[in-house]
Amino acid sequence: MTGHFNASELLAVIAARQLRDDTTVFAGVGVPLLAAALAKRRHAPRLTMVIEGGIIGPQIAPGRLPVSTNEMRAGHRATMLPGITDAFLFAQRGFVDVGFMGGAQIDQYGNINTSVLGADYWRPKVRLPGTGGANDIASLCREVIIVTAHEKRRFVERVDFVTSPSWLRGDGSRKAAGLLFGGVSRVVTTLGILGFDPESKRMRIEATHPGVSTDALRQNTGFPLLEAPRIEITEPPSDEELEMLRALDPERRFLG
Amino acid sequence: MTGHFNASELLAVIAARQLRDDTTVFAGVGVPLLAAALAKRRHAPRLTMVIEGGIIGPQIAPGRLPVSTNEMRAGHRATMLPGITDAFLFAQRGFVDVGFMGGAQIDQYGNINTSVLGADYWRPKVRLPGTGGANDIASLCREVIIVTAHEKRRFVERVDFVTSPSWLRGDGSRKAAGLLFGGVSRVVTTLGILGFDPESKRMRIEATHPGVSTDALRQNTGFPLLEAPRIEITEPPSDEELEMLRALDPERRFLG
Amino acid sequence: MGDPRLNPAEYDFIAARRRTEAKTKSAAEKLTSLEDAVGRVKDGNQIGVGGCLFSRTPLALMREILRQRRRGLTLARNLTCNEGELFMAAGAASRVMTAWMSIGLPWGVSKILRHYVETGAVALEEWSHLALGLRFRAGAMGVPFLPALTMLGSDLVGVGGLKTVQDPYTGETLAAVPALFPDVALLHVHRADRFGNCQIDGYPHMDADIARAATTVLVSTEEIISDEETRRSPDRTVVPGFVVDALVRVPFGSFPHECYGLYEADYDHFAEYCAAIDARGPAAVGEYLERYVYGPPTWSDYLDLFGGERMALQAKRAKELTG
Amino acid sequence: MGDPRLNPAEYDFIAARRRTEAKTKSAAEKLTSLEDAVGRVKDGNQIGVGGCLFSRTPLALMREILRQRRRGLTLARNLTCNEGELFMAAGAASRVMTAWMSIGLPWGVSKILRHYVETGAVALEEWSHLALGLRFRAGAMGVPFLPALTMLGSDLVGVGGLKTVQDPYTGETLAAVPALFPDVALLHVHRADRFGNCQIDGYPHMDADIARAATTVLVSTEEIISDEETRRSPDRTVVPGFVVDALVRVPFGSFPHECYGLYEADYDHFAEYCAAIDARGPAAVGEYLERYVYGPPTWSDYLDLFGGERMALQAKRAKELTG
Repeated sequence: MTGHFNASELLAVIAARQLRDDTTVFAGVGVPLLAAALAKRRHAPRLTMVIEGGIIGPQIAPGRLPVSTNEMRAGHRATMLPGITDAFLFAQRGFVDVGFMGGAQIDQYGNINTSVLGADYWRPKVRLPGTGGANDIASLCREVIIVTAHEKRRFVERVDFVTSPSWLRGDGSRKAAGLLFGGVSRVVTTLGILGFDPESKRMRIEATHPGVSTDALRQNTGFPLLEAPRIEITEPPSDEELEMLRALDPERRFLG
Repeated sequence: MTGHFNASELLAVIAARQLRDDTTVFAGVGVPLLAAALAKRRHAPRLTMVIEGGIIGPQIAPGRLPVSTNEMRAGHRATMLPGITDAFLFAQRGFVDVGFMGGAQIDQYGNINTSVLGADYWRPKVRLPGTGGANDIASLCREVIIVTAHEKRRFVERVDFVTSPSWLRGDGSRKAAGLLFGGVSRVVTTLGILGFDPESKRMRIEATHPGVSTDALRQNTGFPLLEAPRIEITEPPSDEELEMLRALDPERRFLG
Repeated sequence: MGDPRLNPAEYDFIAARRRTEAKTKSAAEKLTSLEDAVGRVKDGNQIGVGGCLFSRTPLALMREILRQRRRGLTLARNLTCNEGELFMAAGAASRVMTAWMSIGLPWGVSKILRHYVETGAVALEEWSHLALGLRFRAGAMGVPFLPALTMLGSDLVGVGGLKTVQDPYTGETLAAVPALFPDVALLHVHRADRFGNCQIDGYPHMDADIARAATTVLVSTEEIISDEETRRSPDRTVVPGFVVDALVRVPFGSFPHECYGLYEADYDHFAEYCAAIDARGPAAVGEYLERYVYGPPTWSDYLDLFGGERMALQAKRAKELTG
Repeated sequence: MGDPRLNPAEYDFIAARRRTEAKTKSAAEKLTSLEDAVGRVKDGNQIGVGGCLFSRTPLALMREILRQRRRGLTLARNLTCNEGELFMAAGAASRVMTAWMSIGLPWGVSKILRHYVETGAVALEEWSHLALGLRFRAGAMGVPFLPALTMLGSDLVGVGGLKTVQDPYTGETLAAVPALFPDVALLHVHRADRFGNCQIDGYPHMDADIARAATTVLVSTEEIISDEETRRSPDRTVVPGFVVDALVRVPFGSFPHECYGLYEADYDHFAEYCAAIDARGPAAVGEYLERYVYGPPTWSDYLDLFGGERMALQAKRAKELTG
């Protein structure tokens, strides 16, 4: 990692690259939305963003980034405002190619916890805000990409509570639970890109960012990581990417 | 029956009287809609009409009566256009007090056939237009009132096909079929008003129009009619009622 | 229960979702010609038809299907008007799924409906109005059925093969209305931008559900608006561009049926059409097809048969009713 | 399955329908005062709250509930913002049904949420965003459940007592999301006529479903329009008058939350509010209640605490974003 960009910028740029043109993406506010907006401006002009506030096709106004999925800023210059329930139903019907989300706690099967820390749901050690639309995005999109800082306390062997299901306990348990579609394909972190072993559905290293060793990834992960047959090294963010990204958030509300 | 009004006018006036103020009515086009419009103008100003085309609160334009439930005339000066499915869902949720409908063939339990004559549905003797919204109105409104000419060929012991269910075969068979609400309360005809025995749910005479004998009713009915404990004689249409009604249909499109 | 006419492919939500997943869901331009748009319709397809009865019927698209001589189609539409008669008489539709078919009360029971159904040439599968609406809605939601309290107890249950479901909470038994995932949806809308974002005035009918339920979505529009105009009123958009496969600009694209606020249905035309059938029977529809469908090469030529004066009058009448 | 917190009365569609049947469904005038409207709310009621997070929150109605010192309420709202904190701190709500609660990302995890839930003073029943939306929609449709493909496999299943249902057609197992029939719905809308026909601009959120699902519906509106105006744009109406029990005109009725196109949320106010909590803990919410809720006798007095200048600025910002 060079000194020309910070962790949030790296995350946003690498995440943006995951999106293809002529697709739809369900994006949460913060870095996921920034990444989607960057992809649309840079290489995917025919990408359509869907936001859980019930918004389709917004054009985020630089300098007025939304802090919630349900405010005027999120729907700025949208092409459709179908309402919250219907926005998710588009995903349930198969119209959303990629779900783009963050996560507080993530386990080796890609399951996410944003609900409670501690063993007793009703009297938790720490009450977190909750799922919002994350559970639905994880359940319903064709493919889910998680975007998150890579910290040992986030990457835990077993989450205290499965808020948003990915591969559950591996071995077909997702499908057995009635989740017939989708699942997490990649986890884009500040250290690299993780994927899942096609059989066991356990997390594996697929790429590292420049200057990051696989050992560094392991040291920052609370469970053993598998390795893909070939581990790539990501291209660092280009000046063009960083310039476009920074123009979207001149107040550095999410880029820090 | 005096010579001052015809059968359609009689039907519309008597039907209109069945509607109370501060209620909602699901009305089909033709005489039911005319009757609802008359009630609203005359004694029920806070009545709300719902039309299956997905229309709430229209004010029918005199001289431009709709011939279908889905055209601009039906929605003239409406207060809401929720769409067809949602209009029926208001009824399913319990928001519609009265369903007002006609019928081709009606049996002693109030079941209606508007689908086929003959024994083989797929190769019928006569193919009729079908249910439209009648089945739903009969299934979902809090109470249903049928408005129809009284002819022996219409009032049959057993309909060839139950398009719109009322009491089915009596004796709780409606509820047993899963129809937990509603049912036909009255049948307003050109000869009188019919109701249903509370126990057997078979049709009975509740009122006759002036100058019509119960025998005349029986002679025009294809099955034995029971009698209510007390049989009323309806008030004939007043000049005021007739005047208001005729003003709604100056072209006499439905009044004949 | 389980009539053979209820085809499992109709409610197979998993296969339907896979088809939608495999589609390109792009914010690209969708504008094309009637010929090209309708080229996506295949023999044997099941077609969900937007609008209702003689309101916002996608007649320009349907006429082009007849001109391309498709066969073995199923038409699914809640209230079926004379467009259904044309498809029966042309031999294009072998099955019609509907709650009601005829033109309207003043014109009586359709003689064409009677002819083709009573002879067994066409299967008419009848569902209640709400049930068919819920079939499209279940499809739009991506689920195989929706619970409801309608159609139960009636003989319609056996026609379509309606099943029931037990509510796992209260134990009550409800109708389980099966989803319908049409191969193709045909819609006619008031306005759309070139990316396929569609807006409708007045009655929404079931167009939004039909579009989401279908695999392929073809839209004709009275007017093309700019991207800017869509973005000024996003709360008016009812079908998003990524759902639409092909878009065609067709002013008066429902005529002689109505388009809310723009033109009223041409009752006189219906009367002439019915008079011809009264006089010459089903053959009159064959003559009508020659004159209005196969004859005029373009939609504009077709409209010329009605004449500008009549269209202007119907436009004036629409303004009076909705202004 | 079957957690005791899932109360059978919530999804009892038969009882809910009987309550709606027993209601007067009139096209009468509905205009009244905040005090009178809110007088219909009883201790222990379950309340469906319109808008979402800090958008179109019915704050004027909710403030009046706090002023009338109701207790033991359940708030059901998809994303719960600081109005939920006020209800917790005032001792008005003992249960919150939601998918997410806090103000928004920049202000971090709600310390008030943490305080009341971690101590067990308030039960937070978490459903997924779509599942809670479908709970309201099932209620609006009058059915006890809706099938869905969400929430399955997660630990949320056990929290709310979600059950499954087998599709009678394909045999697949789906989530059966139970209906929610709130005792009371609270909505804030852009405009309504005096008969209660309501219109909303921009985001529809879930207000239309919540209103139809509830037994009693209380609405505040930015503006009262004429009957004529409703009838000029009937396709903009989302709640019909016969559903509404009481209507109150309250300009800026969501402030400091946003109302699409009319005023933006006051982020600075959120920052001040959070800074006070950071400094003085939950007691700061008690001070806030005194200053903003119990103190100012009318909504107009309440708005004076913000001042006309700030409101004008937020109105200008809204125009810029949506104009």
